[in-house]
Amino acid sequence: MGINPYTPYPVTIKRVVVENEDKDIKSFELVFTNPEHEKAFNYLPGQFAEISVWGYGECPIGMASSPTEKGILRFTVKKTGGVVTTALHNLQPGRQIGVRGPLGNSYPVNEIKGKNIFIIGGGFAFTTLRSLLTYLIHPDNRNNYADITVIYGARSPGELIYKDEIALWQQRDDLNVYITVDKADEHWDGLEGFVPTIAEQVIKSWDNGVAFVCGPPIMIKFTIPVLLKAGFPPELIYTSLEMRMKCGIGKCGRCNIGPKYVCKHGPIFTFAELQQLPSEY
Amino acid sequence: MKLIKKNRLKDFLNTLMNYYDVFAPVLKHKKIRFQKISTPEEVILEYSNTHNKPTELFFPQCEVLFEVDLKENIPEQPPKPDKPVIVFGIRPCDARSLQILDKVFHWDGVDDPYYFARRNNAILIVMGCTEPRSTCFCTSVGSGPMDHNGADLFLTELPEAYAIEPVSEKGKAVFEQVNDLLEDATEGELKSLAELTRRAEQMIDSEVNLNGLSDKLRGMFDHPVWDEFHLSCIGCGTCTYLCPTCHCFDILDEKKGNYVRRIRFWDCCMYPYFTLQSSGHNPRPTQKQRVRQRVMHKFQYFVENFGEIACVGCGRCILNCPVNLDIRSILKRLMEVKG
Amino acid sequence: MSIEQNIREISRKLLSDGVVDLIIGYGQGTLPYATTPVFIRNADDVEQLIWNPCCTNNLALYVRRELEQANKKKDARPLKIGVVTKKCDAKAMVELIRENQLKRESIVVIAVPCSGMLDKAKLHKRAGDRELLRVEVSGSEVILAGRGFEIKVNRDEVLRDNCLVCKDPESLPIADEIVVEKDDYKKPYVEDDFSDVKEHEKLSPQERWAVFRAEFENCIRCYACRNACPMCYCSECFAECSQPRWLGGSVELKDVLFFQIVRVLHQAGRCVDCGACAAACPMDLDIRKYTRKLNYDALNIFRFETGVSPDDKPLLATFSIDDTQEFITEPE
Amino acid sequence: MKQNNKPEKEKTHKANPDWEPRIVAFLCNWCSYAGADLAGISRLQYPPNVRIIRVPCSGRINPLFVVKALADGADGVLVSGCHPGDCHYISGNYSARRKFVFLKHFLDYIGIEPERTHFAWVSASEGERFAKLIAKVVREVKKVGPATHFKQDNCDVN
Repeated sequence: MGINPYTPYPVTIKRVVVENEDKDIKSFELVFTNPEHEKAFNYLPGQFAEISVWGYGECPIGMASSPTEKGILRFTVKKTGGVVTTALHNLQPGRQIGVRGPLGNSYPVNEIKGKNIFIIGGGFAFTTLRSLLTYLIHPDNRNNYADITVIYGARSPGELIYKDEIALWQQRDDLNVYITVDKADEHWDGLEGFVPTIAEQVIKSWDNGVAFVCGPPIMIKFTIPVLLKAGFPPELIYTSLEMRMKCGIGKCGRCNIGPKYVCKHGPIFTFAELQQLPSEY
Repeated sequence: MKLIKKNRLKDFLNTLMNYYDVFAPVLKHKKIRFQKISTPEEVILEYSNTHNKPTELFFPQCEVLFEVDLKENIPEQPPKPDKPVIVFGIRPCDARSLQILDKVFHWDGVDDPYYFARRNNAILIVMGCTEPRSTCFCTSVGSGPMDHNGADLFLTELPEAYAIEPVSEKGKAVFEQVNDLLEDATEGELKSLAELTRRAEQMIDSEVNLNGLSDKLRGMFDHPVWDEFHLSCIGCGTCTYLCPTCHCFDILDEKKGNYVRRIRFWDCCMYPYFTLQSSGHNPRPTQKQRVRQRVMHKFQYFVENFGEIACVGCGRCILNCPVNLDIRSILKRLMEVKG
Repeated sequence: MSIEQNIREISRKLLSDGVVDLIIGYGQGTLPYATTPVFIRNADDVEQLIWNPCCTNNLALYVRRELEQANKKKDARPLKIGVVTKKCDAKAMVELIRENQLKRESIVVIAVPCSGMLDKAKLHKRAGDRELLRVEVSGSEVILAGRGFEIKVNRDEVLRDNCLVCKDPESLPIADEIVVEKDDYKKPYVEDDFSDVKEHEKLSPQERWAVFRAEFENCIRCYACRNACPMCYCSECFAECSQPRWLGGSVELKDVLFFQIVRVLHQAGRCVDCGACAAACPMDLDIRKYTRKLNYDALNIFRFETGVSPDDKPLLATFSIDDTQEFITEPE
Repeated sequence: MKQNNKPEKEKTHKANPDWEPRIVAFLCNWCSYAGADLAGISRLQYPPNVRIIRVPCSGRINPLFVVKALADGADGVLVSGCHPGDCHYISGNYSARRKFVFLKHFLDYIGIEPERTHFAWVSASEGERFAKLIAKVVREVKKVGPATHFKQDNCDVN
């Protein structure tokens, strides 16, 4: 981070990809205007940054790219109806915006070496999991981890994001990839069923695994019991929380859950940590 | 310790104004608040405490974080203050609140540049409280009317003079600058100083026992007692906007032509919009949750993160709450109930 | 029996007979010139209810809020609320009924003969801005006491301005239970000729703006005026609307004045002049000076007064084809 | 603050007879906007000081719009709708009329000169009336000069 933690780095939008059928999820690929800034922007999967659209403000978005992807920063943003995401969705490649970060903690990519990895995602929340997966399967890193299983689902085939990459992942023989949709259409030949159901079929035992669960609250709510039943200790189930954030550095005071600030102590929490916190999120 | 005679106080302030921008309590539109003075005559000396919090000098209600010229696209910070500042007449409770804010704005070594640009540039001349108000409860939160903590220089009003004590290195430097105006204290004056200090502490009669409160609160998030307090709360921001330790803020862009400025301004946990997410989800949709957040933040969460209560007992929220929802009553009730 | 005992007796009966689920009234405050709203659900707790000349808060806003929250719950029995009501609370409830925010049958109005409420700012001023430790009212006298002083002031002189112009505070536009006990003090009544408004209008526009600006540039945007106002019930206030964002976040002149102008304007034909906004303001801003202009116009142009009858439509929800045209610009 | 530096033109307006006011006009879609259109088609001359905002009905005008225009730097505001009795939505302009009388008087009361706020009725066939109206509004606003009410000379923000 720069000297002033409130000042974003100027970046340029290089590419915009519409990710879903509803066209309300877009990926933005950004390049730094100043190469010095890129060097300073050291991040790990799971961290987030504040994206600035000048004149509209900032919003916190998890990084979808992996630090192993040099030269590019990718954010996948859903148009929620908020001021900034709406403005961002109207921007074309070439436009200059700002990025402030990296902020928050990250997935424990070093602590989980040697373990079996379970990545479980639902809908649009797959973004930082994509970062994690891309990091793990990078040739420099892949050997540090044992089996990697990906379970990813969306409401319908059109709502799955990163479709091109999913196809590549499915071709790899060092990944177990399960892609599911809540409701199939006539062209869909993959799995059909909710993520927790698929997880229950796939994950039979803990087996020195660590799980990363991101998705809509209802999906998380039903997936965690599946993992606990399979024998996962709560300390090895990770999830990423969302809160309204402004400063991103633990000062503006709105993203706390009990004494924990999501922007600072999070956004990644283990299920064990969440059990200690009031249910106010 | 030395003395400055009351009739020389004007010279004292004039001397300071040669070297510093001096901020002192003045009367502005019916209320006493800190402002930069241009003559010593503006200074109000007969005050129990200022209406507005003096922390607004360091963390103003609204400030510009940076500006962007859209043609250049490079954020530019506003200039930093150059002349050192003296805050004259700040009360011990408020000086203490600055130490609390220091912790927030320096959390984990991430310094807030705007706050510290002002903070490091300022010298606090603290005025001991010889006439505390009935709503003051500083002694309950680990301070007192003559608390020297956080002061650079400490002043106590005696019948005919002010006792003046340098506390910090910065304070000593100022002490030297005004040395010509100072006199040694007589035995009698020293005695009356000790007497005044004792008397001031005795005068604080609204003691709230907070022993063990933060530990107790840790298990009380879901306690039914929280159903009581919020009923009369109208959800305005008076308590937080006047509280010297409240520091929540919001950030917003304002655009004018080709310029965008990003400002930050006080926000308030009593407002429903404070935590509203753009998806429409609000983790604290009810006033009950918001009142609980305010109390828990000050008396439990803050203690957990910084080892200290985020309340200095200045009583501003008590004096100004439109519905007389008294924080002391809430605390007493929390101490009473079974955890 | 005192008014206070009378209120308790009525409340106890309403609760124990199951007529109401909740009584909203005034309870003992912690400052000598303040009371605090209390919410009583149990007949045994009615002793908490008090009555004195410091019952300044307008309770209508709580009534509206409680009913709204209760109605959100599915399958719940409709809530019925007993309200300790003085004239300005009753007027506010009348307006809320007119605006479909309250149902008349959801409330039981405990009508209290009010003899005017004390003005906090006036008390402080009379005490020379020294701290007040005791405020005692007996008949037409108010004793103000603090460290090393005790002064007696005439009660007439420390009443709120809006109480002075309140006509017949004992006759309420809506009432169910009547508190028959009376105060031995009769508050003076000054006929409201809006002379203050007319006087202000004599100033030049520049002078008027200077007065307005000097007052409201001190606003800290805490929204106490809005939140204390029984008529400010919008679920999304223009001040917090983000799309579009009508006003910035600063306390610069443009933002605070814009907020105040629009908030006051929203009271056109609605303000019941209960003084809650001014009493709540921590900066003691004279908000009434401006809401009174709206009331003056409502009376002057439309012969309209708020809080009279719950059956009429709100002033601005209706029109007449003969409404005034005098302000319309005609091209020459 | 850069954007707080007043443009030269405003600083010197008193001495500058060339000052032209900026006026925001809210025109109802069915009458006044069509009237403005007609004025244009008929090549009637009227001062170019107005920025027109088309609204469905004068009843759509929230007084907040008018205050916002003034706060954001308009020197004058005009709201124009159908003549009473001619509203496309039957009674929108009658409701508007009640709001506007409060608005106009209130703005006057706080010191925003009545010359700055105008409410008028112009029908679709009254191109000439529209041109005359604009001329009058511009004349009136010129009488009172640039609006400085919401300008912060001594910006508190540091």
